[in-house]
Amino acid sequence: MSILELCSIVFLVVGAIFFLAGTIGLLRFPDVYTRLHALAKVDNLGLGFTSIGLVFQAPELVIALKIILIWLLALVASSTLSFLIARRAMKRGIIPWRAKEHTI
Amino acid sequence: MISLLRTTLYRSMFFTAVWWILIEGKTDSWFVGLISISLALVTSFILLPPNQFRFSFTGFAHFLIYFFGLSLKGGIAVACMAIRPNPDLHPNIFTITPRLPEGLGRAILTNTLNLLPGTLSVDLTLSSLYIHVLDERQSIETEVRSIEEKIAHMLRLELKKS
Amino acid sequence: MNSLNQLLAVFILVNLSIALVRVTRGPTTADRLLAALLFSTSGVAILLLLAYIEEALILLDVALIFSLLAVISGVVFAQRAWRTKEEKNEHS
Amino acid sequence: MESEGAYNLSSLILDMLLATVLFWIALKSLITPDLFHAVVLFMIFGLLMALTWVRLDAPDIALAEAAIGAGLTGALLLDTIGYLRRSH
Repeated sequence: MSILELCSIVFLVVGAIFFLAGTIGLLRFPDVYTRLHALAKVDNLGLGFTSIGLVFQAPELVIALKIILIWLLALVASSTLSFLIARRAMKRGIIPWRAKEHTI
Repeated sequence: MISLLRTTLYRSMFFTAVWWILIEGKTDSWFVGLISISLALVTSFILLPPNQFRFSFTGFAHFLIYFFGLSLKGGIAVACMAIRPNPDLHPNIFTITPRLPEGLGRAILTNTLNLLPGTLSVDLTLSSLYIHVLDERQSIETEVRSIEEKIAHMLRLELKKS
Repeated sequence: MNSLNQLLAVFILVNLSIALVRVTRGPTTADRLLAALLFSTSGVAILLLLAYIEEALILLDVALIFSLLAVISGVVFAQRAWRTKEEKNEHS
Repeated sequence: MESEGAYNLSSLILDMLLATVLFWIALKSLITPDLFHAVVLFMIFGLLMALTWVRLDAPDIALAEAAIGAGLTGALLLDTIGYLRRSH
């Protein structure tokens, strides 16, 4: 097993752990805003680690660059989308959950 | 005039590189590529007129390194918060007056804060930026200010006095 | 190497399914639209892994389309679909 | 490609899971009373269908399904719902 494959495996596994954490956060967090935190950020880190892990396996340079491009596009997409959803939810008057007032 | 020419050159180089990556280095569809690149160039001039900022590559590199470091740190913190048996959430909404001038700089600031774990920009008005944070005990203010400085360095903009 | 990729694809798909259950059941309308966000990350990751498993590089283009369409549906939702005041006092 | 001949366990699990979720989402989008919920479920169905086409070795149909089935139709249906709500 070469060093590249080892790097690839490490990155892929770390990415999968981040995906798992994002899902757990989505299941447990109390309101829309905190769920957006779990989904937009932790899942994005998972995607980042997965794509870096796949870059180590890439047969050509162009394909590695294309994977990086897809990752950047997904980053921009999720940041814009989470801003839009959060702003619309705020305008609709969905009140953010406060730790001081409630318990899980 | 010179700067306009230079902007055109840089942007067309960027779009050509993106197109080259998209078609995976093949050479047989250059005609479609030429049309797409020129359309993208026209669209970029409509959406983002030149001469508003000057892009700095060293500033971009600094911003990138800072951004990835911070996002890794925050991601681990949020992931720990999700996995822990008793999630210790202290969400709150902060209001911050951005020092960056309106336009591209503020848009980049909003999107960066959206990607950084722990902060979520909820609304952006002319005078202030509303941020929903997951843990109100950490120092959000200094973090946002240092991101602002990095962005201002990257685009060579001037920060307003707060 | 390929079997690890396959295992991870299954793992992310399981994650996606569990999250979908939560999202489609969500109390507010915004919760439901989180599914678009979910597909722009998890779906893209699955497609990238499948592109290596099946050795079909066209799947990278499918992944690009996924993340583009998430934006389109989200923008349409936020700007045009969710505008009425009828569910004003919904708390989550 | 090493896993060409043997249809191994993890790909079996992948396909079964995909089929189950697809069926469940399709059923749910048919029986739900809320129009908005139905549209969102339809979009999820389209995206999952694209993944299924990928598994069925038809990536070109997957491209078309993701672009037209999930994206365009979903956006048009969402717009229609907004229009219906505004006009009432």
